[in-house]
Amino acid sequence: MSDTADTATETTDDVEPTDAGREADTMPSPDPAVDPTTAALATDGLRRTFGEVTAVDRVSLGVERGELRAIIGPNGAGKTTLFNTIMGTLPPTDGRVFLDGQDVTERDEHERPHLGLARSFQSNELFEEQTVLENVRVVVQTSRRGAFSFDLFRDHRSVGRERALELLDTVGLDAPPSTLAKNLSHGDQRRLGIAMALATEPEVLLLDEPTSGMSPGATTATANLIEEIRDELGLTVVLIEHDMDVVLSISDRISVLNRGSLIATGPPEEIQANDAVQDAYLGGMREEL
Amino acid sequence: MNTTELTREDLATVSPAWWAAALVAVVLLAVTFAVEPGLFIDQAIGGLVYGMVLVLVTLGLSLILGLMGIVNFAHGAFFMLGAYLSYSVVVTLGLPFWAALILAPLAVGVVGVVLEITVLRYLYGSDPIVSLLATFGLTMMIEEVIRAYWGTAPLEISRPSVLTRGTDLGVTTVPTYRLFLVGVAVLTIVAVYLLISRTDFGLTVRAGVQDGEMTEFVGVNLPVRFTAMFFLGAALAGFAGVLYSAETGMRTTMGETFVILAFVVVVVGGIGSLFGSVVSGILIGVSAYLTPVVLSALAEVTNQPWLALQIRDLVPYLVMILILLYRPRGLFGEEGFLE
Amino acid sequence: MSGETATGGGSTETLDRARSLLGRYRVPVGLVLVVVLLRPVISNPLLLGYEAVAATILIWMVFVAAFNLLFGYAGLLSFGHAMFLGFGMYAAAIGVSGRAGAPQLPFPVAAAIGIAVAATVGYLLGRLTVEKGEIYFAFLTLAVAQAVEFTANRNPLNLTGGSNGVTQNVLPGFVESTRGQLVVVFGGLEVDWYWFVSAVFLVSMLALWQIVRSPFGRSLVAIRENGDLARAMGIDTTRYKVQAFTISAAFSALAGSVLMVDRYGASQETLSVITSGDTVLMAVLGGVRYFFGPIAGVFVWQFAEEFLNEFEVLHLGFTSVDLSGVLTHWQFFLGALFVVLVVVAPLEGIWGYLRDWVRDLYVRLKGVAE
Amino acid sequence: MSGNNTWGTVDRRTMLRAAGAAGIGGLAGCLGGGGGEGGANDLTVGFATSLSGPFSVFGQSALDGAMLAVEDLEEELGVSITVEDGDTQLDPQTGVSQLQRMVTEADADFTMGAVSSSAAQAMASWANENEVIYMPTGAHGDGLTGEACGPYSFRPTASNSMLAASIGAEMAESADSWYLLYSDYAWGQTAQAAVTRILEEQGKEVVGRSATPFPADDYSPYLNEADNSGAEGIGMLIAGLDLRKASNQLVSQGMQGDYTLAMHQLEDAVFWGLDRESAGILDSAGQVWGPAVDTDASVDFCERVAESSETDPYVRHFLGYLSMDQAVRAAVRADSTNADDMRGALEGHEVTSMAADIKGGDSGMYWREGDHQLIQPTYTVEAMAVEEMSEDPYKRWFQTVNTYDGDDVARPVSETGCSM
Repeated sequence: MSDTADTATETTDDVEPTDAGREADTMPSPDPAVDPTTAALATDGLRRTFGEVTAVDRVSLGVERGELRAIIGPNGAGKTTLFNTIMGTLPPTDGRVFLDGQDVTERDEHERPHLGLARSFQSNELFEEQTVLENVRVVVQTSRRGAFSFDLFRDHRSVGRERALELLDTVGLDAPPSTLAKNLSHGDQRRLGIAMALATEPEVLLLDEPTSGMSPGATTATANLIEEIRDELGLTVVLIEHDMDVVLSISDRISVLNRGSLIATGPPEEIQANDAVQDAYLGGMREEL
Repeated sequence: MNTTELTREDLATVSPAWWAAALVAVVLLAVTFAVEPGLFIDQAIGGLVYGMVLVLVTLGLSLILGLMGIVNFAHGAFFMLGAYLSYSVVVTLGLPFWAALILAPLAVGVVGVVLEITVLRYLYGSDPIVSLLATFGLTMMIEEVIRAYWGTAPLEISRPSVLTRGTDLGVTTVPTYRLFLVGVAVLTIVAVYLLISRTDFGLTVRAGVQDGEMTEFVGVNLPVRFTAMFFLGAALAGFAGVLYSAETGMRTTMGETFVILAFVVVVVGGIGSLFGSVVSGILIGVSAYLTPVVLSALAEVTNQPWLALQIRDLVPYLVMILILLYRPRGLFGEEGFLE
Repeated sequence: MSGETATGGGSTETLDRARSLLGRYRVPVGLVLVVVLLRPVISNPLLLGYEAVAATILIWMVFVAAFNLLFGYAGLLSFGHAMFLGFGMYAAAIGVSGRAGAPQLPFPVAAAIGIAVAATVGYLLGRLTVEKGEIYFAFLTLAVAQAVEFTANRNPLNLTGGSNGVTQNVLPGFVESTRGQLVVVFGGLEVDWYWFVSAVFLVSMLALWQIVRSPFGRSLVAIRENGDLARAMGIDTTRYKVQAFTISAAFSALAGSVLMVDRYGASQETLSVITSGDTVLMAVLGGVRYFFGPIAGVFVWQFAEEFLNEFEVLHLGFTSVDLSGVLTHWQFFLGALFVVLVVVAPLEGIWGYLRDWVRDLYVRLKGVAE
Repeated sequence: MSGNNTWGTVDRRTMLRAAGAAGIGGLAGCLGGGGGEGGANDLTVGFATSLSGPFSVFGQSALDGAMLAVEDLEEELGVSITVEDGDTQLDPQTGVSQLQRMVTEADADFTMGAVSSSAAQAMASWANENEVIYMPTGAHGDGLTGEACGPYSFRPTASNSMLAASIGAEMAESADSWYLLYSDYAWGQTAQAAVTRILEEQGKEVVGRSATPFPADDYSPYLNEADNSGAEGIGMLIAGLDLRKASNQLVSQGMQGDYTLAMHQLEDAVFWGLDRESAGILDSAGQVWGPAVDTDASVDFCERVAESSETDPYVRHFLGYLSMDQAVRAAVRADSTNADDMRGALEGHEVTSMAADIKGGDSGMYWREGDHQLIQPTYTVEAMAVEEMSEDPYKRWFQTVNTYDGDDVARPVSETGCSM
C-alpha cells in the first residue's frame, strides 16, 4: 500500500525550490555529460515522495542511445521507484522525464510503450493464466494498433502470431508456446517478461533485476541475452541489477543510487573505486547491523 | 481498523472544496430552519435516532469487513434470521422479548460459526469479490430457509409495553423504543470498541489477516480467533435484527433491504473504520430525514415547486455516490483498502 | 479454440484442417444448436412442457452474456446491470406505446433509443467508476441502479408509469398476440416469436463472440488478469474498461427491448437489485470464464425456477414421492450449489466442470480405442 | 406455494400433456378469436394471485373464497370447474407470465386474481390484448376502470374513487384540513387523487401529502411532516399490513389523540395484529365488505369461511367468491367461454346470485357497460366498543355506520377516462 500515490498528503518540504538552486547544491552532479534533448532517456530533477518519505530525490540521469546502463544501490535506495516514476506508473512529485529528447512527463503510463519505452518487472508480472504465446501476442497486438485504436473485427489468433513466436525465440524461451505462463520455471518467466517488453518494439528498455533468483548458468545466459538485445536490436538498455558480476561484465556505465539520490555515474572500474559508493554500501550495511 | 485513531483524524487535511460544501450545507439548513422550524427539529432528531439505528445494524458488517476483509453479503441474512428467531422465541416459545434479545443473537452467532468453518474459512486472503459472491450464495440459502420455515407473510411480535409509547423530549416526541435502540447502540459500540482496542483479541485478528504465518508463529491460534470474530459479527447482525424487527415486524425482504443500506453506511464511513461507520450512519440517517425538508424549504424560498422532490429513499445512495467519486476510501477509511 | 474461453491461450498447433475449422467455429455451431434444441427440450412434457419460456430464456442468455463481457472478460463486477436491461425495456415500451405524449415510434427506433441511452449511461458511468477498485465499482453500480429504479418509480413526466410500469399498447405493430401465442408478421409472412428471438439471439451472441475473440477482447482479458502489467505494456486500461462497459450496456438494452415484447411491457421490478443479483448468480453459476458459461447458467437457473417450483410428485414406478414441499425451495439448493462452486473454483461454474468432464471422457475413450 | 392449496392441485404430468396439445392447437386457435368453443360445462379457471410475499394472506384468502364459490356453482349449475392457481408474488411481470402460462399451458378459459393494482393493471392489459376474460379480484386502483380499462377486463371490487366518495362526507364532517399519507404506487396514488378530489369538492383543504414508499419500515419522517402541517385530520391511505406499522408508529409518536384519522379502504385482517384498543385508532373508514355486514347470507358466508379458510372472514374472501361467481355464471349464461361471448353476458348484467345477498345493501349490483366496473354498495365502518368485539367463530371487530348506493359513489363513465 505504501507505493500508492497520495497527492492529498503531499509534503512541501523542498527547501531548494528552483532548478538553479539545485545546480549549486552539495549533491554530486550525477550525470553531467548528457543533454536531455539528445539522450535516449533522460530525467531531470526527478523526485517522488510518499508522505514524509522521499523515495527518489532529484535524480537527473542521461542515457545515451545504444548505451547499456546499470543502476545499482543498496536495498531501498529507490531503484524500482525510479523505474516506476520513469514509466509513469507513479506520477513524479517533481521533475521531468525525456525520451529521445521529447518531454514525456505528462504522458500516461500506457502511452509510453507506444513512444518506445518499455520495461520488465522485478517480480514476475505476467498474465499467469494465459499461454506463453498469448502473453506475447497480446502485447504485439497492442503495439501494432497503437495507443488509440481498437481492433474488433479480426480473430486475435490471426494477428501477431509469427512475431510473438519470433520474440520467444529471440529470448531463448524453449517451453511450448501453449504452456500456461504460471507453469513456467522462474528463469523462463523472466525471459517471457523480456519478450513481452520487446514486443512493444521499444527503443529504450528498462529491466528490473532480470537475473534475480536465477541459477549461475541462467544468469550468464540472461546477461548474454541482454548484451545481444543491445547489440543486435540496437536498443538502449537500463537495468537494475544486484549481481555485480553481471553489472561489471555487461554495462557501459553504472549509476549508483543511495537513499533516493544519484551519487555517482561512470564506467564500471571508476564506480568500483568511488568512495561515495563504498560509503553508501558499507554505510547501509552498518545501519542494517 | 483504525480504532486507535478514533479521535485523531486530522481535520487539517480536509480540502477547501469540503469546507465549501459544508458551508453550503449549513446555509441550506439555516434556510430550512427559518422556513419550517418545527419540522426541522422533528426531522433532525428523528434522523439522528434513525442514524443510530443504522449504525447498530451496520456494526457487525463494518467489523467483519474492516478486520477480516470479508465482504459479508450474508450480514443482511443474519440480520433477518435474528429477527425471525426472535419471533420464534417470543411467539412460539412464549418467552419475553428480553429473552429473545439474548437467545436469538446467540443462535445467529452459532449459524455464523458453522458457515465460517464450512465456507468462509477457505476464502480468507482471496479476492474480496469471491467472498462477496460466496456470501451472496449463503444469503440465498438462509433466505430460503426463512421462507420455508416461517413463511412469506409478514410477522410481528409485541414489544414490552414500556417501550410502545412515545417520549416527550420537549421539542418533539420520539418513539420510546427508538430511544431505547439508541441507548443499546451506544453501549454496543463502546463494548465493541473496547474489545477491539483494549484487548489483544482485535489486534491479533488484524495482524493475522495481514500476516497469518507470522502471527501463528508467535503463538496465536488464528482459526479460533477468526471464528470467534465471525461469531461476533453474525451475533451483532442478529442482535440488530431482533431490535429492529420488534418495531417494524419481520418481512422476508428485510435482509436484502438492509444489507445494501449497511454497505452504503460502511463505504461512506470508510472501510476499516468503526468511527467512520458511526459518523456515516448518523450522517445518512439525518440527511435522509432532512433532505426532503431542505428541498421543500428551498422550493418555497425560490418559488420553484419542482424542487420539492421526495427523494428520501434515494439519499443514502446519493451520499454514497458523491463520497465515492470524490473520496473513494470513504470519510475515515484507510487509504488503499480494497481500492 | 481460445476465442471461446477467456482463459485458454490459443495454440492449435498441428491439428488437421477440418478439425481446426470445426474448432474455430465451434461457438457459432454451438449457438445454432442452442437455438434448435432449446425449445424442443423445454417443451418436452417430461421437462417443462411450457414452450413460451424458451424465448424468454434466450433473451436472458443474451443479457447475461452481455453482463459477462464485463465481469468475466474485463473483470468488472457490475451489481446494477438490471438498469441497462431496464433502459432497453422502458425505451421500447414507452416508444411503442407512445404514452404520456411521447411520440409513437416503430419498435426498432424505440429499441435503438434505449440502446443509445444505455450505452451513453454506461460510458459516462464507466468514466467515473471503472478505476475505483472492484468492490467500490460493484457498490457504485448498485447505487446508481437503485437511483434509476427510484427514478422510474417516481414516474417522471408520467413516462415510466411508476410501479405500474408500462404495460398498455406495448406490442409493436409487427407482433400479434392471441391467447398467449406471439407471432411476428412481416408482410404476409408469419413467423413464430421464438424464431424472431432466435435471430436476435444469434446475431447478438455472434457479435459478442467476435468481440471476445478479437484483439480487443484479448486486451480485456489481459486487463482482468493483470491491470498493472497491461498498462505497462501499452494497453489503456481505463479506455478498454469503459468501452467494455459501454458495449455491455448496449447489448443489455438490446436484450431488454426484446424482453419488453416477450413479457408484455416494462416493469419496475426488472430494475430492482434482485434482477441485478440474479444476473450475477446466473453468470457465476454457469462459469464466467467461458463464453458458454452464461448460457449454461441461465438455462440451469430458469429451468430450476420453472421446473422445481412446479414439480410436485415424483413417480418412481413402484412408489411416488411428493417432493413439492422441498422443491418449492429450489433457491436453497441452487444457493448451495452456487456456494460450492464459488468456494471450489469461483470462475469455473457449471460449464467449466462440464468441459473438464467431457474432456476427461474424451481422453479416456480415446485411450480405450487405442 | 401452490402446495398449500388442496383444491386446485393437478398432477403435473396430466397438466403437461394438455399443454403439449395446446402448443399444436395454439396457432389454429388464433382464427377462432380465442377461448374454448362450444359449451361451458367443463371450465378451467386461471387464478393468479399473490401466494407468496407480503400479500400472500390476501391472495390466499381470495383463493379460499373463490373455492367456496366453486362448490356452490358446481352444485347449482352442474358444471365442472378446475381451478388452476399460480403465484404472482408482487410482480406485474410475474403476473403476466402466470396468465400466459395458464392460458397456453393449462388451457384456462378465463382468468382472475391479483392483489396489487400494479399487477392487476399489467395482467388486465395482457388479457385485453390477448382476448382473455380477466377479473382483477383484489385491486382497487382507479386505473383498471379508467385509462387502463379494456374490453375483456371486468373489475368486481369497488374502485378507490367509490370508496373515497363513501368516506369523503364523513371526513369532511370531522375536520376541515387534511394531510394525506399514501402508499406510493398505483393504488395509493389513485386513492390520494380520489380523496383529494372528494374533500375539495366538499370545500375542505388538503394541506399536504406524503408519498410513502411501499413497503416501508420507517413512517416516522412522514408522520413528522403530517404533525407539522397544521392539518386537523390525517388520511392514512396506506396499503396492506403497512397500515398497521404506520399506525403503531403514529401511536409511538404520541399523535393519535391530536388528529382525526381516516382510511378509505379498511380490511379487517390488517387490524387483527393489533390489540383491540389500538384497532379503534381510525375514526372513520371505508369498506367494500366485511363481517360487519350482518345480512343472513353474509353471516352464513362468514361461518363457511371460518370453517374452511385459515384466515377469519374479511373482504378478500368475498372478493374471491364474487369473482368466481360472476365469471362462471357469465360463461354459463353465454354458454361459451369465448371472450366476446362472455363480455356480452357480463356487460350491463344485474347481479342476482348469492354474491349479491352476501354483499348486502339495498341498491343492488350491476356491471356497468362503459368501464366494466361492478357498481355496488359501499360501507363506512367504525370499530366496535372493545367489550362488544367478538372472536368466535370469527373475529368481528367493526360495525357498519353508513351504506352508500353504488351509483351515488361511482364516478360517471365520462369522468373515468375509460374508452373501449
